[in-house]
This record gives sequence, structure tokens and C-alpha cells, in this order.
Amino acid sequence: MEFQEAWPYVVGVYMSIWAVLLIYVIVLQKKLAAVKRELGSLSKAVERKG
Amino acid sequence: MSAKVSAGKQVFAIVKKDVLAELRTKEMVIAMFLFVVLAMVVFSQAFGVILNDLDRVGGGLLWVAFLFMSMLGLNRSFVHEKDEGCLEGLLMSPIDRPLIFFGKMLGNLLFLSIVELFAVPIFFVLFRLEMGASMAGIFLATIFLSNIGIACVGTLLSTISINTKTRDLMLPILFMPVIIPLLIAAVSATGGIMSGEELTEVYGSMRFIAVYDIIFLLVAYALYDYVISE
Amino acid sequence: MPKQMAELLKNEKQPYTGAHAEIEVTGLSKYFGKRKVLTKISFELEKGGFLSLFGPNGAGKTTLVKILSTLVAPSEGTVSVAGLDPYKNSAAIRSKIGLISHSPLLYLDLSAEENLRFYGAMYGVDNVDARIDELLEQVELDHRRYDLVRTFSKGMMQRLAIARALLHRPSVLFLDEPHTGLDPHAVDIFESLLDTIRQDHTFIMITHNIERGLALCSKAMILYNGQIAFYQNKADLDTEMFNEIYRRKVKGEC
Amino acid sequence: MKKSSLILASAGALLLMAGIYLAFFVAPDAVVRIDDRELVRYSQKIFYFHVPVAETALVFLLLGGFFGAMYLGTRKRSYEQMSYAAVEIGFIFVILVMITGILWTRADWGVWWEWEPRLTTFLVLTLMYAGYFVLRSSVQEESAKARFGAIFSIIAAVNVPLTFMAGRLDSLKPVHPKVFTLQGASMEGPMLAAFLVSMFGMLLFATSLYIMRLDLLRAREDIEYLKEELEVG
Repeated sequence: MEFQEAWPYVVGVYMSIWAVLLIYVIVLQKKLAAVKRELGSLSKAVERKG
Repeated sequence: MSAKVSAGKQVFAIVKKDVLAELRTKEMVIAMFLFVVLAMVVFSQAFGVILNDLDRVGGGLLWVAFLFMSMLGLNRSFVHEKDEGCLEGLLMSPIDRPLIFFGKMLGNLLFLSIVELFAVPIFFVLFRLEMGASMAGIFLATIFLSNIGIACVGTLLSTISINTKTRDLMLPILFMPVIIPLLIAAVSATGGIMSGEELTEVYGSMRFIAVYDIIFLLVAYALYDYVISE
Repeated sequence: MPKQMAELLKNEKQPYTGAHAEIEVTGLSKYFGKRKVLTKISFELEKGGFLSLFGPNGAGKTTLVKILSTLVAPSEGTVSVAGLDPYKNSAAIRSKIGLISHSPLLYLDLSAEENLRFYGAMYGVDNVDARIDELLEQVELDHRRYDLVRTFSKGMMQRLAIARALLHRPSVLFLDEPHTGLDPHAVDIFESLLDTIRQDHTFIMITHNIERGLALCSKAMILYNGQIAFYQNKADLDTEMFNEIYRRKVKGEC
Repeated sequence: MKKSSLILASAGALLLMAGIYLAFFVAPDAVVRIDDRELVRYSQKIFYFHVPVAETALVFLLLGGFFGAMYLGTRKRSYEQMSYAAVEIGFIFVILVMITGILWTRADWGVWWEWEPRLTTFLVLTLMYAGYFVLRSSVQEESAKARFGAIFSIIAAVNVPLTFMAGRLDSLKPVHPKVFTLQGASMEGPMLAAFLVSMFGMLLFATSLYIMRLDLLRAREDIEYLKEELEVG
């Protein structure tokens, strides 16, 4: 297949890989941030309890 | 009381116990048998057109029926153990864990093979297939070789699935993808025999099935302790 | 008095019971990741002793019994049952312990005799036939010998379960809520049977039944959150304290 | 983001950018000769990402099985987390293999799906590892979840090479694009460079994802632990 016909697929492949990986990274970072917040509030609660 | 109990006796006792219980109820073997025959009827009605070409697709039909039938039996095989807490009783007796596996696996292998022994002739009659005696030997050998793999992987995975919330639903999901390599080889071997292909290719597939059997027997032997005890 | 013994006597939480302990547990802990199922459990039980184990669900009672019966490996600490380490001699220990649980551990589609015969093969019991005769007579089930267990009443199943547990002449018996699901009559039969085997066996019983648990035991223990919340010999059992702790920890009342 | 995973992620991303550059502007176009006519096969460019993704997936799935075995052997929770994280990363990449594979099939053969051995193999792997997650979610007790997860990750990892071997059996005729192995024209020079750069980039990037995932799992466990401690008092 020549360039004219093939390029949408080639681009599609590259884009889909980056899209999936980026979404995964963003989801992970969001969850990490939430977890950090919860950890912070929990450790405060632990301190209060002594 | 003897200090060391013979491993052979223990394995035999497990198989005997399963056979006895099955003889009493006959629920599993008869259900499996009816399932296979019904599957054949369904196939004949669903795929009427391609049945002219049975030499090539027959092996596939046979294996689909056998695979689903085997899951029916495998799902049942640990239900008795789990329901009355018998598994715990078994685990507390001085038996090596892999022996429990071999006992249960041999029982499953036996039930599977018996059902297939009756189902294969019916399959040949219903689909008007013929086979010479020498070929029939190889054909049955292939089926038995595959049964070892099915019983092995099936026993291993049904021990896991019985511990999940969804039980019966879990086994097919775990079992089918793991058994697919064996299925590919088994279909290729039986299909090869039925369409009169070169035997060297059939032997290649059979060799693969044997390798698969050995690998998963080893895996089960190594893992079963972890599967069954906490 | 040897120094060691003096120290042990000082420690009220750990009554000293003598040198020939059948079950010895020292510093036993079980973790999963950071979660502690059992923390630093220590106790001993002399030969012929009877320990009743109380506690809310999830307190670690079952895990403790599973560790003692070689089904679960401990994370820390040492355990010895009948002088053997469960993890080095698991097969040897297993042939010395029996389990009577709230489920009967019997195959419903086998007859009473076939069930016993099967477990006899598992344990390698000598002279199985004679032993089966003897036991069936003892639990008064010889007339039901060839009947399927499926046709038994709950009480009969439990009696057969006792025969099953005694088949290989264990020296230690674990009872996991044996009273569950039994009618009063069956409980009576069960306890008279327990009485007859009481002398030559060591018992650990998990139970929610305070009355019977305290009546049977020689020692009582309450587990809470994987720790020993109460542990005393029956001889000097402080019933008030026991009830207080039981109410607070097990029932969650304050 | 933790420093180590940040460094790995940026290094991986840089390598992947370099891979794109090499693949499009340096590596020569693949050419097939059919009856003296030269045909440019532009779709071959997909190779430079599709294959590294596939190899990364396999590496992490096998790692998942390895750590699963380590967990069963040692009963250290950290190995179980490593196994779980590795399988999850592997699974993400298996899905990427499916997406890119389907696109390549469409570009090369004009169909979206072909029952071709390697594609079929990856479909089976996708389903098998989907089963892994279903299994875990279907077990309630934490320790049993860890145990069965580890066991299935081992069984599945053992099954990966077997599935590939079965694909080679004659019942399925191999028609996978063997771009570089045809007629001894193995990869060389710029093509190989572009491939290797992408390959390492993908591995580094996946490793950084893996570290992040592991951090998350560990933090979750800390939280559960703290909560329990607080309740017990």
C-alpha cells in the first residue's frame, strides 16, 4: 500500500498508542493524588490519637 | 497405625470414592453424555450446509462438544468436596497435596473418557463418517492424550474457581483461554486423521499435545499445594 | 524454685501448666502484608487439657486453629503440637490431630462405612474393619452402617463426624463450633460422647456458646483482633471479668 | 510523580520521539518486488511501534508470572503487588497490540480482522488476562485474592509460549507480515536502529508506568492499614 492510502492507519497506530498510554498515566496520577490526600488526612488523625 | 501411608493407596482411595459417589447418583456422567449428544444435534441443525464437508470440520465440531461437556463435569468435581467441608477434612489428613490433585484428576479423566467412548461412535453414526481400524486407534489415542491435558488444567482451575463468588461462571473464563493451545492441536490432529492427511503432520500435533500435557502436569504438581491450602 | 518458673508464675496472663505441654505456642503472629491477623499469641495446653476459644468473627480464632492443624503457615513465632513442629513434620502431626467442625466433613453420597473406609485409607489406619465396627458401635450408628449419609439427620451426621475424627486415634482434637445446628438432643449425645473420650485427648474448641464452652473447658481464652484479650485457667477463672470482657469485645457493648 | 519514574518516563518518551524520527525520516521505506514492479509498503512503518509494544507486553506478562512465583515462595506481600502491577501493565500493552494489530491488518490486507496465528494468539492472551482480573475481583478475602492471582499469573505465563507454539501448527496458516525476514533481507542499518530505539523507549516508558502503579498499590495498602489501626485504637 502506498503512502496515500496507508498514512491514516500509520498515524492511527501512533496516536492510539500515545492516547492509551497518556490516559493511563493521567488516571494513575489522579488516583495517586487522591491516595496522597487520604494518606495525609489519615496520618493527621493518627497524630491526634497519639 | 503406620507412620507412612502409601501414596498409591491414597490416590486410589480418592478415585474410588469419586467413582462410588458417581455410581450412586450417576448425575454427572449421564448429564455429560446427554450434553454431548444434544450438542451434536444442535450442530447438525445449526450448520446443516457445511456438514457436506464433514471430513474437514468434523474434528472441530467434536472438540467443541467435548470441551463444553468437560467443563460441565469439571465444575461438579469439587462441589462435593466443598459443600460439606470435606476438602478441609482431606487437607487435614496426612496426604501430600499433589496426591489430592492426581486423585481428583484421574477421576475426572476417567469420567471424561467414559463419556467420550460412548459419544464417539454416536458421532460417527450421526454424521455418516467412516474410519479404518488402524486410523481409529490413532484417533482414540489423540482423544485420550488431549483428555489428559483437559483433566489436568481443568482440575487445577476448578479448584480455584470453586473458591470464587461466581463459581460455575468462573471456570469457563479461566479454562478456555488456557486450553486453546491444546484445542488447536487436537482439532488439527483429529481433523488431519479424518481427512486422511499425511500422518507426519498428525504426529506433529500429537507431539504438541503430549508436550502440553507434560508441562501442565508439572505446573499442577508444583502449584497445587498453593492452590489448595492457604 | 527455678528462676524461669518464678517468672512465668509472675505473669498472670500466662498460667504455667507444667513441662509436658501437648500444645505450645510462642510469640505466634500471622500477617498479610501489614495487616495483622494474629499478634504475638503465646499459650500452652497440657495433655488432656481443654481450651475454649471465644471471640467475635474475624478475631483470628479459625486462623489460629488452622495454623495448629498445619493448614496455614505462621509468619512469626513457634508452634509445637504433640512435640512436633507443624511445618517440618506436617504429615506426622496431621495423623495426630482430628477435627470436628460445624460441617460434618462427610461425603453425602457415600455410606457411613464407605466414608470411614475412605478416611481410613487417607490415614493408613491398620485393621480398618475392626476399628470401624468399634467406632460405629460407640456412636450408636451400627444399624445405619450401609445407609447413605445423605439420609442421616443432622445429629446422626455429627455423631458420624465424631467417629470420623477419632478414626485414626488422634491425640489432639479441634472442635470448630461443634454445637452449631444441633438440636438439644443431639447436643446431649454429642457431649456424652465428648465425656467418654475426654481423658485421653487434648481439645481446643472454638465456640460462641459461653455456657457450654465454660462448662467443658480447663482453660478459657478470648481472642480479639488477633490478640489475647483474656486467658485463664478454669480453676481461677474470674467469671465477672470474663463476662465483662466478653460483653465488651465480642458483643461490642461498652 | 516520584523522581525515578519521572526520569524513566522522560527518557522513554525521548527515545520514543527519536524512534518516530528515525522510523519516518531515516529508515528507508520497505519495498516489495512483485513481477519486477517495485511497490512501496508504507504500512510497514507501523512495525516500529507495533512490535515494541508486543515485546513489552510479553516481558511484563512473564514478569507477572515470575513475581507471582516469588510471592508463593516467600509470601511477601510486596511480590504480590509487583506481580499484580506487572500483569496490569502487560495487559494495557496487550490491548495496544490488539489495537495496532487490527489497524495494521486493515492497512495491509484491507480487512479489520484476520484469523492469523499471531493476532489470534494475542486475542487469546487478551481474554486470558481479562480472566485474571475477573478472577481477582471474584475473590473476597485479600490473602486468597493474592494467592489465586499469583497462581493464575503463573499458569497464564506458562501458557503464553504454548499459545505461540500452537499458532505455528499447520491448521492455522501463518500469513503475518514478515517484513524483514523475507528472502534474507533481515533488518539492518537505519531500520534496525529505528526499531531498537523504539523498543528501548517503550520498555523504559512501561517501566515508569510500572513504578507508578506499584506506588499506588503500596499507598493503598498503607491507607487500609492506617484505617484499621485507627478503628482498633
